[in-house]
Amino acid sequence: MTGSGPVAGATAEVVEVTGTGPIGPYTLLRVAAGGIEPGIPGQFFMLHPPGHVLPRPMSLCRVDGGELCFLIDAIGPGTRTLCALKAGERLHVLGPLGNGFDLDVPHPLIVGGGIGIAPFPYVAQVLGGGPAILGFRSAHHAEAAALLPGAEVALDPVLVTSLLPAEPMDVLACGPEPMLEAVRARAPQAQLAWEAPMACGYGACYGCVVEVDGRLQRLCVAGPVLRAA
Amino acid sequence: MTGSGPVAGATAEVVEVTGTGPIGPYTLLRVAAGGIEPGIPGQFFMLHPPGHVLPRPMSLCRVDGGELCFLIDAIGPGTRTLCALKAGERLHVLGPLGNGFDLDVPHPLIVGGGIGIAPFPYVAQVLGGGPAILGFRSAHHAEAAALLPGAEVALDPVLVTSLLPAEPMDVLACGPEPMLEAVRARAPQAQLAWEAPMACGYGACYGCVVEVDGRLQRLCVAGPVLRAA
Amino acid sequence: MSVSLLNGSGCLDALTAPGVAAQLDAFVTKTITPEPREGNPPVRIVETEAGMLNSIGLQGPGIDAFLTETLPRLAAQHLRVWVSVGGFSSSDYAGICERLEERDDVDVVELNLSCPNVDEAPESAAEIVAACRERTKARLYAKLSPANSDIAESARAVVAAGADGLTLVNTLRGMALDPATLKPRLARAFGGYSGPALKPVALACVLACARAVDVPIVGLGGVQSGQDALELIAAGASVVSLGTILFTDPAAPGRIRDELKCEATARGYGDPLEVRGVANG
Amino acid sequence: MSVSLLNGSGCLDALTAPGVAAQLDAFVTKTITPEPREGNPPVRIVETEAGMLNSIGLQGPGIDAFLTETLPRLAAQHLRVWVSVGGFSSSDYAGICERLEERDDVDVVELNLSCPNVDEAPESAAEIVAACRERTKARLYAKLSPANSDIAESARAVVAAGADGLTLVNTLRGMALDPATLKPRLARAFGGYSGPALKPVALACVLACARAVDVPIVGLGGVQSGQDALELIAAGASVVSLGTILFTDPAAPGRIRDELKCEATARGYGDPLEVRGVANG
Ligand SMILES: Cc1cc2nc3c(=O)[nH]c(=O)nc-3n(C[C@H](O)[C@H](O)[C@H](O)COP(=O)(O)OP(=O)(O)OC[C@H]3O[C@@H](n4cnc5c(N)ncnc54)[C@H](O)[C@@H]3O)c2cc1C
Ligand SMILES: Cc1cc2nc3c(=O)[nH]c(=O)nc-3n(C[C@H](O)[C@H](O)[C@H](O)COP(=O)(O)OP(=O)(O)OC[C@H]3O[C@@H](n4cnc5c(N)ncnc54)[C@H](O)[C@@H]3O)c2cc1C
Ligand SMILES: Cc1cc2nc3c(=O)[nH]c(=O)nc-3n(C[C@H](O)[C@H](O)[C@H](O)COP(=O)(O)O)c2cc1C
Ligand SMILES: Cc1cc2nc3c(=O)[nH]c(=O)nc-3n(C[C@H](O)[C@H](O)[C@H](O)COP(=O)(O)O)c2cc1C
Ligand code: FES
Ligand code: FES
Repeated sequence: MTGSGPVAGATAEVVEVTGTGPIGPYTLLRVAAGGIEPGIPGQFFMLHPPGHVLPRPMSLCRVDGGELCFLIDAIGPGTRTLCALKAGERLHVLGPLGNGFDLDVPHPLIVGGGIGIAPFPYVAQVLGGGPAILGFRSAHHAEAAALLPGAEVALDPVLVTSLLPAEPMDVLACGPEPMLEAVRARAPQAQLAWEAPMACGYGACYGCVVEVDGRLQRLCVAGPVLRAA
Repeated sequence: MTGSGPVAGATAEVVEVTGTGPIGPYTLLRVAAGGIEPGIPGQFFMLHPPGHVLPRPMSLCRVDGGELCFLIDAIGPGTRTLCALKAGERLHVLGPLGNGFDLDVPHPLIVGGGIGIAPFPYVAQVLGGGPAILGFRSAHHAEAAALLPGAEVALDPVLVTSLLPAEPMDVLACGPEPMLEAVRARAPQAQLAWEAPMACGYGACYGCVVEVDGRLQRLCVAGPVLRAA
Repeated sequence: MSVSLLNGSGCLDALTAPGVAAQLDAFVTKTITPEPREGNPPVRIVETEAGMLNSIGLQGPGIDAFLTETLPRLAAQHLRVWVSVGGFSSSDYAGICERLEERDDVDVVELNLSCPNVDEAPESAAEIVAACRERTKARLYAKLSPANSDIAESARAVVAAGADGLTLVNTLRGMALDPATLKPRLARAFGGYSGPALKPVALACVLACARAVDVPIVGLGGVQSGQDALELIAAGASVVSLGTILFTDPAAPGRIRDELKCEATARGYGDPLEVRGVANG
Repeated sequence: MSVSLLNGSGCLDALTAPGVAAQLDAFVTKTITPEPREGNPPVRIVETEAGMLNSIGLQGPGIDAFLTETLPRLAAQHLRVWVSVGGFSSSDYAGICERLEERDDVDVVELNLSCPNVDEAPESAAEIVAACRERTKARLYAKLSPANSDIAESARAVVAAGADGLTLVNTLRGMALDPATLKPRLARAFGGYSGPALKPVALACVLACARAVDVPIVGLGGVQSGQDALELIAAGASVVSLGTILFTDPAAPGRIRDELKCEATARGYGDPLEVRGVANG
């Protein structure tokens, strides 16, 4: 769970923006990496939707020969602008930021819910595979599981936590807050990737605070990956 | 010099936006007329550059089978946005507005300076030709004279007023303020098309006032075409 | 009775654009002053990134010509008329109120207590309201400026002084420079800042005042869509006014009335007015 | 000496982003209060059309921990430090000023007289400045709110009370609603409105104050480019601060310093500072 370094920004060119075909309602935004380091899985980047005042935090989803790929759920104005980018357009990218997953663990188990799948293709790239459990709201959403071949998939109302194995594993989890809370209750050693609205992503604004150890701390500096207990 | 009617707006589709080729530094924006009336030459339309707060006043330059054409000089953010529109994009068009030229005159003579040529191709369409004198800053700008075949052209430092014939004519003039003042001095019966920054174009904002008969009057309602004396 | 849509004072002339005024539930006049005014010299308007600046400076015919010429013509258009009143002292305001008192063709008197383009009256907003209240039984709305460190306190003061309603908000003071010369673009340098940029400020003022006083609130500031109008209602307005949007879209009143209805229905409300105050609490 | 570039208070943490702070001519701390503060509950930030709202609520360590922990670490980074001071009464402000008086590693004390996210001190800005002036010989800058019906008058009052400079402007109060639920997006409903939408307001405040008083002015509000910075200087600022832009572009100080130089040169000025006051007159 390390990774903090100097705050590095770059303007990157969009290589391709895929439609909703094989990955459910999500969009894969692929940008030319240029000199941008991919960082540690679980770290994030601030992507600036052109015309917006603030950038948006996004996990790095996958690294493909010179490209950084982001999996985006278009839920509001900023993500809609990002998903509407066209090949050849440019956007400002800041990162990698924050603290990623500690992958130096004996029995890694990926647990993702919905768009929480985003950081795991890159995790799997670095780990060279490994078991994964993914939960989705619908079969349409579950198409995104194609990004993580071999993953076990739970569809609502089945919860991912009901698929957690009995033996203790080193859970790496990302997903909606109720899922992370449920995982935390089951696996106190889990590493959980949280979300919070962020303005800067590098500790400047104090906008992204969450309660950690009884104090309001900046998630972008203390996280986004935190130990469950 | 009539034309006021109900304030009619419509969303129109861009047919084509020509480059700077044969018309100097200007751009010809062609939009599908749909149900929009072309109005009387010298009347104007408010074109709304997408993303801007206010529309911009533009003379109708030419009517080509189902298309309204505007000749635009990209001098600031609004005109730049209009000139950057692409075929198929849509913009809001309001008009025709204001009072145009009274073309029911015995000896019409068109006098235009720079982008002040804009209303005259439509004037010539309605008149079926007629003499014209145009002044331009440079040979490059003067390429726009192609829009008014047969026009006599003066290049800086020659002034259009120096080409005015000795016999009295019914001058219809549009151009920069110093040119209009010079024309006014020479031809008290001239009809002059003035400019002023406008927010609404239909009398709502009182932003476009100019001094007419010693009082500040709204150019969009009292003009833009005014008698010289 | 549903949400009424008006125009912001100074953003529509019903006499030159009767078709636009006819879409409104009531027409608000440009601010009327005791004497005729030429207003400020041009340039009077300039666009900014998400708004515009105006420095019209209350150009108008003065109360005499307004009563003899303008008001009868408005009445002939069968418009409900709100008269916006301005001045340079509380007796200016009160004097106009007294003149309007004789008329039964005036629905509401809106006191413009906050024009950023003219020197302000030296009295406080509440003093002006109190002076007017003494001279008229008409419904009095106080139009407040958002350039106020505690607008809720001002709202309490004007209501205590007799205001029957509030109009929130007028423009903020702003300036724009010519990018090349770095000189002010407006002849008078300063102008009133309106349009989309004002919306978050208007929403905050409406909610703060709705919590502080129990009178009807006319919400305005940056409304461009039915969604924007609905948000002002959720913050506490029961009437919505359209200003800058009328300049790009004179069909806005009809469009926004339709959108407002759709937005309310989409959220399960029978009428937009049911949304009133939803943001509070 | 050319134009100095600073950060707006609360828009940068030099300890987590030393590389950003190193681009600045001086670093302005987040506002320090007498006691440690947790700040407001999240959600604390939301984007609007041409700006953002924040309701951080002065989260910070309090003056004791600031002096023992933060300030020495800032000094180790060789930063010139401006300390922003806040409180809930003039004695809060004056008490912090007195504590800072002992330190020679503080360049300027900036009095935040205008945070829209906490209850205000009941005293006027000038009373607070006067109380601080009694307790410190440090350079005192008064940071004023644009939510003021006559900012030039406030400027005169704080300068008369002993302020050595002005910082213009702090945020306006704004609100944003969730489009679906119509509830406030910020946990505390109201937030400080910053970013491009604030620029015309900041320009007007700087020009109005530059005409009223003869002290250095730090201009801030919506600066995104060298052009924006140059406009604030033309209006009367001699120092420019960067706030919201730092969130999208942490390289902004270097970029804007370069752009500022180019923009000035393109207009025939040897140095951006020569532009100071060009908009006035
Ligand atoms: C470290 C980190 C990594 C992330 N990685 C991804 C990713 O890989 N793919 C992806 O699609 N999304 C990711 N997100 C979430 C993404 O940043 C938000 O969905 C986005 O900022 C929303 O912006 P918007 O303008 O589209 O919607 P907004 O209008 O900002 O928000 C729409 C709704 O979502 C809520 N919301 C906004 N931002 C957040 C947030 N950060 N957390 C929780 N709720 C929020 C708002 O309150 C609102 O109700 C990540 C967030 C963080 C903090
Ligand atoms: C009735 C009428 C008809 C017009 N017809 C045409 C036309 O056919 N083709 C064309 O190219 N232009 C025409 N114009 C001028 C055009 O409206 C302006 O050039 C345009 O509004 C500028 O907008 P902008 O955002 O590009 O520049 P801005 O940033 O608004 O302005 C750039 C510079 O031009 C000045 N300016 C802006 N608007 C005007 C104006 N209306 N009059 C004088 N100076 C102004 C500004 O003060 C500034 O110095 C017409 C204007 C009027 C009033
Ligand atoms: C051109 C113009 C003129 C205005 N004139 C007046 C006026 O005379 N009296 C008044 O009370 N408000 C006046 N206003 C303020 C508007 O009524 C309204 O309060 C403000 O524009 C905010 O609304 P908006 O953002 O929808 O434009 C004027 C606004 C504009 C843009
Ligand atoms: C997240 C955030 C936190 C802020 N905190 C403070 C603060 O603690 N003290 C202060 O004086 N101003 C604070 N401000 C105001 C800024 O210093 C600045 O005055 C304002 O944002 C306008 O500048 P901008 O438009 O460039 O952001 C804060 C602004 C933001 C966006
Ligand atoms: S997002 Fe700004 S401090 Fe975390
Ligand atoms: S442009 Fe609005 S009144 Fe003429």
